[in-house]
Amino acid sequence: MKMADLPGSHLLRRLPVSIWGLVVIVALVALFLPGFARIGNITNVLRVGAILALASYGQTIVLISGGIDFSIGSSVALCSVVTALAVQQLPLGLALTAGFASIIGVGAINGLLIAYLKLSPFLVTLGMLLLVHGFAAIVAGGLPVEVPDREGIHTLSGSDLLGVPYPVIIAGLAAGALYLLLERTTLGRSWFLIGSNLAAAAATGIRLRRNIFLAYVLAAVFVGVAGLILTSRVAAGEPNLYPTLPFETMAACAVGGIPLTGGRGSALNAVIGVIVIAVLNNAIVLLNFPAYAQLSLLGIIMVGAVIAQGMPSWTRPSRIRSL
Amino acid sequence: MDTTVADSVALRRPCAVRSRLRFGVLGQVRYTIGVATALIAAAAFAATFADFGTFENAANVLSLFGPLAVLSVGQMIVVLVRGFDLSVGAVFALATVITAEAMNTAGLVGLAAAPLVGIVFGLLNGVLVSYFRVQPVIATLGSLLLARGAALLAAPNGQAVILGGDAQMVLLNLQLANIAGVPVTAIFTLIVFLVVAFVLYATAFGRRLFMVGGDPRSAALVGVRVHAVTVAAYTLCGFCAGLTAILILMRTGMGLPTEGVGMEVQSLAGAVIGGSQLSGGYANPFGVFFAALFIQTTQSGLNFSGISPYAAEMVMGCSILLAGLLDRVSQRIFRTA
Amino acid sequence: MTSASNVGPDPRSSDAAVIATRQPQAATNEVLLEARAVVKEYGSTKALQGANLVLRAGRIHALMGENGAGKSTLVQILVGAAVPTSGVIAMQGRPVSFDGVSEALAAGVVPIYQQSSLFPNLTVLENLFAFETAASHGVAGHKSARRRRSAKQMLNRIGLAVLLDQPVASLSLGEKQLLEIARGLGRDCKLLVLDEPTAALSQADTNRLFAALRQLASAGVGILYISHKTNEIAQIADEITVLRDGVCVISGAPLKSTSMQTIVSAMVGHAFNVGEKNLPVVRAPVLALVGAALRIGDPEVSITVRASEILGIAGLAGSGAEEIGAMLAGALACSRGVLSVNGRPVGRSGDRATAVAAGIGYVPADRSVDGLFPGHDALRNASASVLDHLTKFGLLSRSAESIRLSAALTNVSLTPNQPRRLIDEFSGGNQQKVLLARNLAVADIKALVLVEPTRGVDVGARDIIHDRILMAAAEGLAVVLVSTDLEELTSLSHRVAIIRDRRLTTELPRLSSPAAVAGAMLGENQ
Amino acid sequence: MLCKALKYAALAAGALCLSLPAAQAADVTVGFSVPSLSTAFWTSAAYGVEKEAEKAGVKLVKVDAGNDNNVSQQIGQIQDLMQRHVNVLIIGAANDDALKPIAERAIASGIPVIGFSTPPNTDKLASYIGADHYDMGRLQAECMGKALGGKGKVAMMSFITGQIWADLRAKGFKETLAKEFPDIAIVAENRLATTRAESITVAEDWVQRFPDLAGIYTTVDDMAGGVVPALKAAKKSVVVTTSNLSPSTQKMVHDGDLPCSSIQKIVEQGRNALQQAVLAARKEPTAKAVLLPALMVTKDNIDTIDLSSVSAPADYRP
Repeated sequence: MKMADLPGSHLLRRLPVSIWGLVVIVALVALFLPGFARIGNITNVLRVGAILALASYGQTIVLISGGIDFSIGSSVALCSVVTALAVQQLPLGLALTAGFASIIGVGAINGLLIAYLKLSPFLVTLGMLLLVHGFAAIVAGGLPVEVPDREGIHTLSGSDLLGVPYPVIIAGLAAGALYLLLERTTLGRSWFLIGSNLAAAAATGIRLRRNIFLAYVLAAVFVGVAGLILTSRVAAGEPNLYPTLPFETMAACAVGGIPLTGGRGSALNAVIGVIVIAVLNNAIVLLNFPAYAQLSLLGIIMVGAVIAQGMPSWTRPSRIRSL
Repeated sequence: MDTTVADSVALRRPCAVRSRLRFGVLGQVRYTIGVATALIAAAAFAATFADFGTFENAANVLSLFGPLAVLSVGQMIVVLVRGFDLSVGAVFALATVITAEAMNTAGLVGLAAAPLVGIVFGLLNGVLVSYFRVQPVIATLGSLLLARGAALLAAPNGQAVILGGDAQMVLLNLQLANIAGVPVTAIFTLIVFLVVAFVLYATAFGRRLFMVGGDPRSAALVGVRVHAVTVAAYTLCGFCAGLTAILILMRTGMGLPTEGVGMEVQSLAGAVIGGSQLSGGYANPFGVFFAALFIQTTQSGLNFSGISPYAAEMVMGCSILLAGLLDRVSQRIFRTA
Repeated sequence: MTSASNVGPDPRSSDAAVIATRQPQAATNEVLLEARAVVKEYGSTKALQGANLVLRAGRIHALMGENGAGKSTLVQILVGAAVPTSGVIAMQGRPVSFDGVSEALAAGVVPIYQQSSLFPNLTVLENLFAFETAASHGVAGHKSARRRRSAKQMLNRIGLAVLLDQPVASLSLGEKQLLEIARGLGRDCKLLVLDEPTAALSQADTNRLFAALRQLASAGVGILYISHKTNEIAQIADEITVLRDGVCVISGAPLKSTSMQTIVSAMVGHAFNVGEKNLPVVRAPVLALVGAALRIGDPEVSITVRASEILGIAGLAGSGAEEIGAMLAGALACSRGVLSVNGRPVGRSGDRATAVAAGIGYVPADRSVDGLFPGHDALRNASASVLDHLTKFGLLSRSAESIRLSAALTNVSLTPNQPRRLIDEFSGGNQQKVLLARNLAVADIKALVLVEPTRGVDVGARDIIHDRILMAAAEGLAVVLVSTDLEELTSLSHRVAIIRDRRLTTELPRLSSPAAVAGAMLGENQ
Repeated sequence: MLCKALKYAALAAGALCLSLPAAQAADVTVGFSVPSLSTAFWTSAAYGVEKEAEKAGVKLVKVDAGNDNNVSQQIGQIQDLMQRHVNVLIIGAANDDALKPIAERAIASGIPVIGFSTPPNTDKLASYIGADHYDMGRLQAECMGKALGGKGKVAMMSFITGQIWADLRAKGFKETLAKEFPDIAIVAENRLATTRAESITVAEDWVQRFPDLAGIYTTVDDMAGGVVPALKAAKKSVVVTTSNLSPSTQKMVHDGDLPCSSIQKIVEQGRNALQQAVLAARKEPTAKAVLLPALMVTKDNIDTIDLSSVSAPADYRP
């Protein structure tokens, strides 16, 4: 069984060389930074990272199929508002499903406009970002819409199993699900082909419209889980719940080595990208940098990682030699 | 069988007038959307609110739409060369902070800091996108975060930097001043648009922007320095963000590090409603001028009605989706020759 | 795109005078440009290994070679689009190194590219003066009357009747190539470099081009003419250079004393016989397209193809031949007409998914546009159409994919046979084989439509593809071959359908000569 | 191209002034501009103003700048309200210095301005209604001191910068702690977090960085609403003090999760603001300043407070 035939091998082969550079940096931070390796800190980093990871899985699906999604920040906020309003009449379980359904609804609308009306994913999701946020803010209205604590809303995000917080477990399982979806289903494989060359995918008989629509809906499923965890963490309906989420997921995917032009990427890329960003953010807090520096540093890391990935491709002409 | 050149022309019938009509007029329809939406919005609000339809309110809207308009025309230039700039909001916030500090120390001449900050970030974006081949989303997202962090760091422990006495007076008078009823800020905005229109349509550099936007490979093959043109486009967009900082300073009288949140999305809406096509190659400053006017008219109209600002945000979202639809339709018109 | 405001005459734009009044810059036969021992390496691959070329004023020099032989690399070096790793380029005796296209232009070297280097969003006029705009600074007065007049002359010269203010997006493929040529010819130049200029031209346009080229040569301009079409080279060129694997196997031999056979075998490196192939026996009809019209108002076309039959479809660019091929493959929705396989109509027209389900394979015209998946390995490129059959318990099984598709790839003799290598790293010929393997891997395939299967493919791969097409037909597939390579068409097809202005005009029997097909394609006596 | 542009401009300007200037409305129209209606404080304030407007039979137009950072947006909105010829303006400034020019311009054009809680930084206001924010900070310090028994480490979430009321409250808290409880040390101060989600993240980080953290000061009860459940879930016993009393905060005080909350009668302030606005609109004398005292609310005295004057009911939508 040559190295090339190991199940995960093609995934490892496809990781750009710069990833290992980043993993080394993270390892150094883990060893030398005081207070980093403490169990409490690690779980905290993972808990915040888990939410970003789940949302990044959704962004990964959309990016691989050649699209982009700016609307996830607003859809998680809508989920929290819908849940908070629904819980006043319905039991918590049903309210959370209503919240989850609202995210799937946003994903479906994105899918419809992009797949069937063939509009540009960039414009559709930017438009939806504003539309959904405005709608959530109007519906939420003034007083923060509380989710009463008696319902045990906090269990989803707060409590843990044998010390490992639920969100981290969910993010781990979701990573496996994403791997299966991308690598072991015809739908997942069609996303790679569509993202790589849309016209060629059409010529091979792949059902373009249906598959692109499903890409946005299934991406919304992962974002939905992230939305539920966020809602349980905040236990209230907040129109401005996590406005920078879309940008952070794009940063995570970029640092993880997923090209924004589509056609390539995997669950592993997303996970690595999220871990790197979560750890470096935490390092900033532990090093007591002013919180503002976190913004600038994140920007520099992201662009640096993408440039590093760009490096090897300079030598290998990626353009198809059709002459 | 060596047919001479002259008689071969007779064989081939000249193109019908129909196709001239198709491309003469239809080619321009995308640019009139901005004007149409502005007129519709103005008429609708004027009908519902008596005070909206006055000349005085027209001046009010004109005095307010400047920042969005200047940002949108900057965004249009970058969209023309197949890119876009997410950092314009954060860059002009940083520019207001640095300019406020510069003016407090060096007086009015400090105003020059605003365009400088814009140009620096424009250059950074341009170099990242062209020479380092970083996708525009990531490059400008990176500089968005960088600029936002820098703005908060530059302002003493994140506080707003208040303009000193005389500097503020000068800017404040400019903000209120108007020539024959037209606010100075609107004239400043119109001048920016006329300069951009001149650069785009009357200079070789402007033509090269269209060439790089139309087909970068062809541009390279005919000898255009594509990288240099791309860097220049992003620098111009940064410059516009710097100019916007001046307009905001005139309005708020202070450098506020947290200003401009969400302005990058609005400026993109302005560019797209103004007829720009995300796949590059198309731009018309006057379409964008009226698209920005449409957005401001809508916001002012909704402020008149007192319903929540989020309704304006939803209208903005709808107009971006609408622009996306028109972008698709006009692409289809062009393809069927 | 609105044309620019009228800002007065442009002082600086070079005046493209009418060709006839140009004075010869160099005495005929004087060496214009010489390339000595030019080497060019891209990373590990050596594109050029010591090529040399001598171009003289007033002479038309042909450059031929298979794909990947280094032709376009040499051209890019000559026109300043690339810098050689080593070797010397001398212009009228003086060594030069062009840093960029504008320097080559200034030195009088004018390129006319095959992939059109035009701007769809700009007007015809703006495209005609793209070179000037790229180089000039300050105010570009291209609205000036003088420019419009010289632009009209450029268009008349090549007989292209389009409006100056019409966006190029609205031109047809042929008109775009003519505009490209008009722009090149309009330049004041010492050396003109044409890269496959007639790929999309009608015979009439080609004749007009040749007339203009002869006129330029007689005026002392040197011409380098690159083409795949051996019949054109024989008609226009004075001398020929053949490149193989980056080395000049024939350099500057006069065409009069060199036979086609020696040229082709020099290109291929072994004897090449255009023998006649034995074709399988034709059986019951399989694929039928009845009363089909692409757009409302187009004439109706009906075609039926039998099992084991190879139907050739010939037509000039823009005649509708490629569209009819696409309709037969179910890739293009037709406004009227029904496509059926073994009598059963295929569902929604234009939806390849139903066509693949019905068993119709399709190798599209341009592999880099709608054929290949860059960034993925050959295996994934080949398995694209059969994914649904590679699942175990609902999950895509990687082992099933590699077993079945590796067999398919060896079947089309992919060289080197490494299915895991990225498709980008394979030559054009091998990429075309992967596309063929993708279709042949479909279990119950009944028909196969190929459009220009061997365009830009080296002669070796071309033979293998032809053999595989014959084997597929022998196995009972109904094959449709749309091609402008007349030798391929005549030697492989049972019958050749001629398409002109979207109408099925005539049908030529087996083994008609390429010349007969060419004449039929052109229609009247031309 | 240039001639085409001028044609566009003339066309649009003409359309804008289609109808004739409207007749002066007979009754009083009150313009109410706030930084953000999605916070508990401004919602309760809006509730007070709205209820009083209904009682006084005046027309009320509310505008909301979207969030506390949108200073230029709020200035634009006030300019629009001036065009709408409101008779009086009640302004809660997103940033007091930034709003000074526009407020003075409104006053100069004959529209009196009432400052509400965070007034524009000008002395030409017709009236100022607010609470003693320094005192509210002092009360939080006393409550924290008692709850911690006079010693321990405390961290402060003192809201974003540029908000006078937040700075005053923080100053009151710091100075009282220094004076009355010198052994309590302030180990960290955050000037970025404002919403519930942000304050949870900050609280979780602090609990990691300072394992022995004893108390957290939160400027408004939105923050406490996020921090208290998060700390409970993380099984950390940290004393949290806050100000204002939205419905959820009332419950937390009842359940003993919050030892106390220094509050101001927001709805009451809203009513006073509207009353002063009507007086100013009718050019009658107005009170220069109406300062409502801060109150300390603890588990035992919560039932005696008239809650209707403190916070809007849960289902109220501005």
